[in-house]
Amino acid sequence: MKKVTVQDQGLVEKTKCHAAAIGVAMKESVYPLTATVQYPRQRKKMPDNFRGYILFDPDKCINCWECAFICPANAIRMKEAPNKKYYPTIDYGKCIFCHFCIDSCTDSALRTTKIHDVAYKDMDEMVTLTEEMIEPPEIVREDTKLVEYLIDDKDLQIKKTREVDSLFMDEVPPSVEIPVVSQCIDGASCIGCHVCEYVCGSGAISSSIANGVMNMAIDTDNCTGCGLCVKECTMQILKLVRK
Amino acid sequence: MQEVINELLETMMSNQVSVPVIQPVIDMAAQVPMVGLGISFILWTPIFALLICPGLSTLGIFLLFFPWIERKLCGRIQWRVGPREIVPWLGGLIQLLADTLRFLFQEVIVHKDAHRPYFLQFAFLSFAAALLPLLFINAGAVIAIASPYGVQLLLALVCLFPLFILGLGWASNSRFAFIGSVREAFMYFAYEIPFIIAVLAMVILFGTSNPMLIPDKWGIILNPIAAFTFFVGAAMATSRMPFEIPEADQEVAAGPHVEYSGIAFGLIYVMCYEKAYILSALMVVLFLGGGGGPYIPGLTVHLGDLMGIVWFLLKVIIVMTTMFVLRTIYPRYRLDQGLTIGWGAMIAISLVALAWSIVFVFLQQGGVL
Amino acid sequence: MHDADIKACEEVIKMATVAESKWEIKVPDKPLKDKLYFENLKSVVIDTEICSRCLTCAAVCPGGITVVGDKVDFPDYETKCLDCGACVRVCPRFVYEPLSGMGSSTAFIAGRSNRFAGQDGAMVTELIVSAMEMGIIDRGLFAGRNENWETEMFHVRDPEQLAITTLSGTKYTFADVLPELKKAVKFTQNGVGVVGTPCIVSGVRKLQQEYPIFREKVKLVVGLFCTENFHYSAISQYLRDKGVDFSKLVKTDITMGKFIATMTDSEVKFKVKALEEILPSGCNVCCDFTAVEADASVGSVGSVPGFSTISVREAIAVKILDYIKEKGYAEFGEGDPGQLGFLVGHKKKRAENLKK
Amino acid sequence: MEKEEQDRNMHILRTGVLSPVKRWSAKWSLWPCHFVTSCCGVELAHAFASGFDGERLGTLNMGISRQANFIIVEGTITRKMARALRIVWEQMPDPKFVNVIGACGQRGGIFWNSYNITRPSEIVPVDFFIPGCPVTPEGILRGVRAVQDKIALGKDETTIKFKKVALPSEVGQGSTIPTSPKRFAPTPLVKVDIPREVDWDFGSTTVSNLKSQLEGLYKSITITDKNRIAIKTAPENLMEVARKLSDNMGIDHTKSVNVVDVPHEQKFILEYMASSYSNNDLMPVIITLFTEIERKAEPEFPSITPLWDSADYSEREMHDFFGIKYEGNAGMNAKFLLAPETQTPLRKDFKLDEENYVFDDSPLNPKIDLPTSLEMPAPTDLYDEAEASDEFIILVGPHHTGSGHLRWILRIKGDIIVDVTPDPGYVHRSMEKIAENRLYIQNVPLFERANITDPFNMNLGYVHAIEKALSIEVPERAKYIRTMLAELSRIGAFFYDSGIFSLFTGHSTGFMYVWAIREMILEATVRLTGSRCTPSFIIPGGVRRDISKDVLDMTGNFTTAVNKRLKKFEDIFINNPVFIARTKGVGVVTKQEAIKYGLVGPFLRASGVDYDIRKVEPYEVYDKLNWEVTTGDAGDCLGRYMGRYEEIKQSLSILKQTVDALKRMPRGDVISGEVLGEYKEASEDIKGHLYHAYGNLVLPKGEWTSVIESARGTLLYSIISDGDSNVPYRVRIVTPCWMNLRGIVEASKGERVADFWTIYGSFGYFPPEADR
Repeated sequence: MKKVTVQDQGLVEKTKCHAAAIGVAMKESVYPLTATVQYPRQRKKMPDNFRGYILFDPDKCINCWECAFICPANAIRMKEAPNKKYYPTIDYGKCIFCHFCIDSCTDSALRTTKIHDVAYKDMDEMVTLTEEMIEPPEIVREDTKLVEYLIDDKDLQIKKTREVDSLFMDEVPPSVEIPVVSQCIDGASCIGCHVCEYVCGSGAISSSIANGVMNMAIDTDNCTGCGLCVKECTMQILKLVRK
Repeated sequence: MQEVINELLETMMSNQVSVPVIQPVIDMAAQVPMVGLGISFILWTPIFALLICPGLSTLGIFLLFFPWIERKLCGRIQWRVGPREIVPWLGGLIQLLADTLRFLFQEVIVHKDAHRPYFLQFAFLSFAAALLPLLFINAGAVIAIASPYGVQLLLALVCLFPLFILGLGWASNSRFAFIGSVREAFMYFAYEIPFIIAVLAMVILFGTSNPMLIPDKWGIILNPIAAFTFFVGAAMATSRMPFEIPEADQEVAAGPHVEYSGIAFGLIYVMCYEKAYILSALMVVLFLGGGGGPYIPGLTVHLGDLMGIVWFLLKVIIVMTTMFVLRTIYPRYRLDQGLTIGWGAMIAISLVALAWSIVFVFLQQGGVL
Repeated sequence: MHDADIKACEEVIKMATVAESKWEIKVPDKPLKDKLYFENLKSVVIDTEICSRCLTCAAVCPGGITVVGDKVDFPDYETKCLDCGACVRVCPRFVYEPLSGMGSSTAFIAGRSNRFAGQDGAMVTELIVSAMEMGIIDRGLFAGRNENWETEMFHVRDPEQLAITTLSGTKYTFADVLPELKKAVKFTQNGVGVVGTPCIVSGVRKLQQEYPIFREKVKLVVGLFCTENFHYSAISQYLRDKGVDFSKLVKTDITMGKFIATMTDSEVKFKVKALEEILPSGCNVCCDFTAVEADASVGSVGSVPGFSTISVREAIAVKILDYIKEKGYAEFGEGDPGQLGFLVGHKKKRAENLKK
Repeated sequence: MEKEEQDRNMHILRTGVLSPVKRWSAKWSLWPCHFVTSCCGVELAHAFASGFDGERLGTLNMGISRQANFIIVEGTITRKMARALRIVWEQMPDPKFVNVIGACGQRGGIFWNSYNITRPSEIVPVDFFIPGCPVTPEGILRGVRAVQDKIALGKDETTIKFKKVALPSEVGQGSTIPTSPKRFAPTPLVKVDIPREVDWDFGSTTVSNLKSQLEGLYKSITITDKNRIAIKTAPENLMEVARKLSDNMGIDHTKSVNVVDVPHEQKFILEYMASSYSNNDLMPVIITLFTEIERKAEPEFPSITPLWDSADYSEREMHDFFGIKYEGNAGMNAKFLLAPETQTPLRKDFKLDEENYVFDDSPLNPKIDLPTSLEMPAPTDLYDEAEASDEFIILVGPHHTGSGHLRWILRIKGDIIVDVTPDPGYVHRSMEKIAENRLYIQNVPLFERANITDPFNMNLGYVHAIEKALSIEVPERAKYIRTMLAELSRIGAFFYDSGIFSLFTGHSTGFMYVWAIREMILEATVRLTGSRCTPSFIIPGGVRRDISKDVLDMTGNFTTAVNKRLKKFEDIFINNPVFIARTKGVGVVTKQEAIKYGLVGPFLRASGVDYDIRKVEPYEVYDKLNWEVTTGDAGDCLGRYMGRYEEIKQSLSILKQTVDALKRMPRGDVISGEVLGEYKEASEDIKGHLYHAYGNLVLPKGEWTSVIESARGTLLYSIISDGDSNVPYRVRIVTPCWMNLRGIVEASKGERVADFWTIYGSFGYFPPEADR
């Protein structure tokens, strides 16, 4: 245990402290340790893992709805595309940039950018549709310099370079691949309601009726392991298993 | 009629501000009938003092640019930049112009509980009243009204300020303004006595209270204690840190100013700079050798009276800057601590300063010094 | 072998372990070939007024069969019905063979719980709680009621919850047991115990017969002796007309052919016969008094007041009763099958009479 | 109407001969008024402090609405604050502009279905909306630029342009809309004393001890977890039991007051979580004293405040939430946290809007009925009473340069404060209610928003409660990472409080200096996690991903790099004689008072109580590191501040130690396999599997209470789970600031008016954290 006591300052001590305070002010007025990033003209370099605006790649999307389900702010809503699939839309009037969606997106269909400084003139525009999330957007930029904060063991160093930073990462870091597929663990309990078939976005579940018997099948090659059928199955007889 | 004019002209011509370097230009202009008259009128020392320096024009320029200096310097000390983007290549020099114009065009709100006539009158009156002491300040050899009691008059006028601030607070009819005004009144009594004693000490030391006759000696060397008292007193009078008690932003929300908006606030806002300007000028006159400065070959001769003005202004800027930079160094005292300092330490120190002066004068007369 | 080859081999092995998942479902017959299954159900059961409102169909329906008013219905079945046939598969009355008698009863025991206080012997509570303690089940389904005496299902997961007064006591209105049973099956880890009237017990058995998941998860089925049950809207209106104030009502009971509604300050009594006018049509055809398919059936008939009669059928019930005996949770006596027989006969007779 | 109001402002600037001058001057002189409404205010401060220096643009933050011409609404506007916003807006002279920053102020952000928020755009005309949670300083400055362009050029445009790309149109197999992922158990089992087998000898002796002492007064005494004991009593015996605990065992304060509404069992469970500061053995033990009462409209229950004063404000809070009247508590006549019109929102029959996962024609956000009157009710007859006794009332806040986002009602006599009445709730965003409607994992970012100056600790506390419930052992590396992050955020929070403290004493340089240091901390945070203030990085079982070596180096460098700037800060602020004169001997809280009022954290330690949860009930790797608890005896403002300052030096040492340990450790698992289950491979980086692994997290039934030492003191999370649902049944959060509120009030009494701000500053009060 460490006890902190503060002694009274004597006159000499006080004078010293006054002098020290004035000294700091005088020194800083000559050689200041300025830490300012002059934003509209300069831009701070953000790391590649920065959580900014979100881009979307429909080719990679497996329609698992997980981004919408995990969004704590309900900012992501799924919209039906012309191809009958549901793709995410983001309402930046709600988005909290936690990127739980990106961390949930198994196939990296969602990816981050370094865009974070945007002003909207009204709230309706803040809803970003799927169509708008595919190509990198353009933002108003006035910066000519890139500022990087570097911390060495002595002090904060501010490195300024005359370059315009790209706000988009070329590569999307892949996630660990954990192949899972849906399987029926208790076919006898199936009521044959087709809910799994209907909810499946990849068409991996098929059914056919012959001779008073319905044949259901999950095509493990097509199954993306999204887990929607498992979630929706009213009898809870589907399960995700490791491939 | 003609005689009167001639006499007036003569008086004017005999008391012109002399600037040798532009004398040929003035002489040339004097040939043109009306222009010549106008130029000599402006160069007439009292008018020059009133309108140009240390009077209105200088004050105006100060008000426009001094806050910029202050903000830039404070910004620098605080590891940032200060106003800049308005004209990046000039470092945002005209920032205050934008602020002033903005206040000018901003709505002036008089809320319904305020005493409307006084609410507005005090704002303008206080601005006007703050100009009066300028008449008795000399910038080098330039003064509007040279009076044997100049310093006393100046003090008397400076002491009017708090009354207007009280008025502002009263007319605002707001709780914070009320507390701010009361604090101002308390502080007023606390700093006024040591402040006056410090000035008196200098008057005794110099043996005159006519600013024009105060020698170019550096009072700060002759009586540093008085200088210190004066400086602290001035900081208290202008509500500078650590004595920014009446206007404490975080406590009483700028106190008397809390209800003012638009240009009315603009006037009050600049009043504090006016006050600081006047007190700094007085400090320069009493302690920093007024318009005196080292002889610079070439310049001193050519600039004539202007050289005094330049030195004077330079010193004023330094004193004012010091006064304003205090806010980056100190937090704020509490009201009772401010009062204790005023009534206790400050009076004691000021009395020491007075004694110092008296001893000094005795010693001087005794021929010891 | 190179690493890559090993990897490839592993891949192959992995692929082999997860074969394509295939399964078959028996598609039930449709009497009306061109119609949806629900329309079949509707024409065979609902419209013929033999529906007992056990809601087994609602329990399995993925689309949304529900109760509208007093009737089982599916308002927008034309768009929502998935035509899976589950409803006709599970409906106990789609192919109705009325049950009667005592079932496979091995013993008739009268019992009174020492731990719980109930309308009679509180043996239903005791059975379920003991099963919970034994770890056979982790939750029991009870019908509770709200302040208006409307039934509300309650998942009892802790014996302490049975202190809730609204859970004990007989309710003479239908409860949505089976839809809740399905939820319970979803949530349960060990198993579920369910309490219900004969029709509900039939529903449970039908579900268990059709779907293994219910066989696996529903471990204990306690039946209740039942002469009749009423639609809430009908009986509440009837009782109100008789001057029953629901805010003061404490318990309802049928003893000796009389319906007794006990309130805090008074009592309303009338002949049960009088209730026949509001008897639901589904109860008219039912002959099952003792819930013959249940693991054990419990009721007040057949034992002295303060005791409940338990008609024991399955091994699991015996096991639980042994446990109760061992722990001394209840006092036991002899049940009187004779009284029961009378009521069984009475119910059968009533059904036959009404059939005519 | 609002459109007209907005047009009016532009109209003033557009008309007249001097229009260009007007526009030019207005453009370069946008003075935002301090409308600090919630956590975005932190980033606003960063935008205007040394890191980004908004003053460059001519925007000078102004405390007084009359002189400002620009409001930057910083996030949530609660029902209470809505009135303040409108009043402040009306007080400002024309022409004036409004920017709304942060998702809360737009469609509600994470609080979109809260019962206590409103939307600023429905209250005042808004010029620009800046998304973010919180907005980055760049975003704030971008908003200023947008307003400038709007004024000068009439360019009223959104600054982002999206390119529309046609979506694939070859029709594949359509799919139906899945149901909500949330699973609510029917008639859930709500029981707070589920026994658990733990290896805890002291517990069993304590329980038998308790049993003998409380003979006949208790219904059951259960060990629910290590260091947690639940005592069930009959309602009439609760007070007696509490008295016995207090007299015989030295249980001297409550950590939390909780109520659980169980409508299907027609009961309320009333809980008091009590513990001891005076009995060393019992320090880590939390005794949950609870009883059940009948559920009705306004049940009455005797208040425990005569015995444990620390329960006072929490009881008032429960009165707001559940309508339970604690007889004997002085605050039962009015609402404390909530707006007067809100009725018992935490009862289960008060439903919040459900999520809609499909983009359809339905409105994007629920409709909110705005408060109708602009009146901000002060306690009635307060003014008359004060006048009669020759006193003066000043209302500080909610919009005041030195108030933060709550209102203080100061009763002063001359320059002396007679009484202080706090009026909190101006940032009450109903986290506890919202949490009952969200998946466990979704609550991680939610609770973090309580205090974005100390986000990692906020995260850690909640995650701890979950890990306790699931008995998860966290991988070693993750533990070190978490400790590192927690200390980083403790340091950040200290500097935040220092900055606010220096502002409150009128020292803007101190503020700027520590904000520059904070900028370094945030730079480290953003590199570590990707977000400046709201990382949501700690998840049940570990952290979201492993940390790379160069970022670790940077964090390690910070511990020494900070010294240079810290020295200057020390010289200009901490050792400044004026500062010491202002704080020494001011606002003294004695040891007895501190215990009585239930102070927590460094503020408790400053009064001489040696209580730090990191030592008392060590978590993460604190017991493996070399550090000391700092205490003090003075109990005054300076003592509190210096105590924390010393503590930060310890924190820097801990930070260094953890960084060194992490550098030595090989990269590896950072998420426990127990929680990942099938997805074990994701244990180094959760990317791609967050929902799979956590979406269906269900806690075992019972109450799970975790306490940790956050930057400002004891942070308590108590999760009640029914064991079936994948959402919590009830979550109780007691934040240190909420507990310290009482300390501010009591320390201020009898001090001078100006001291109020010193005391306020010295307590490091962060209203969003207190109001939750």
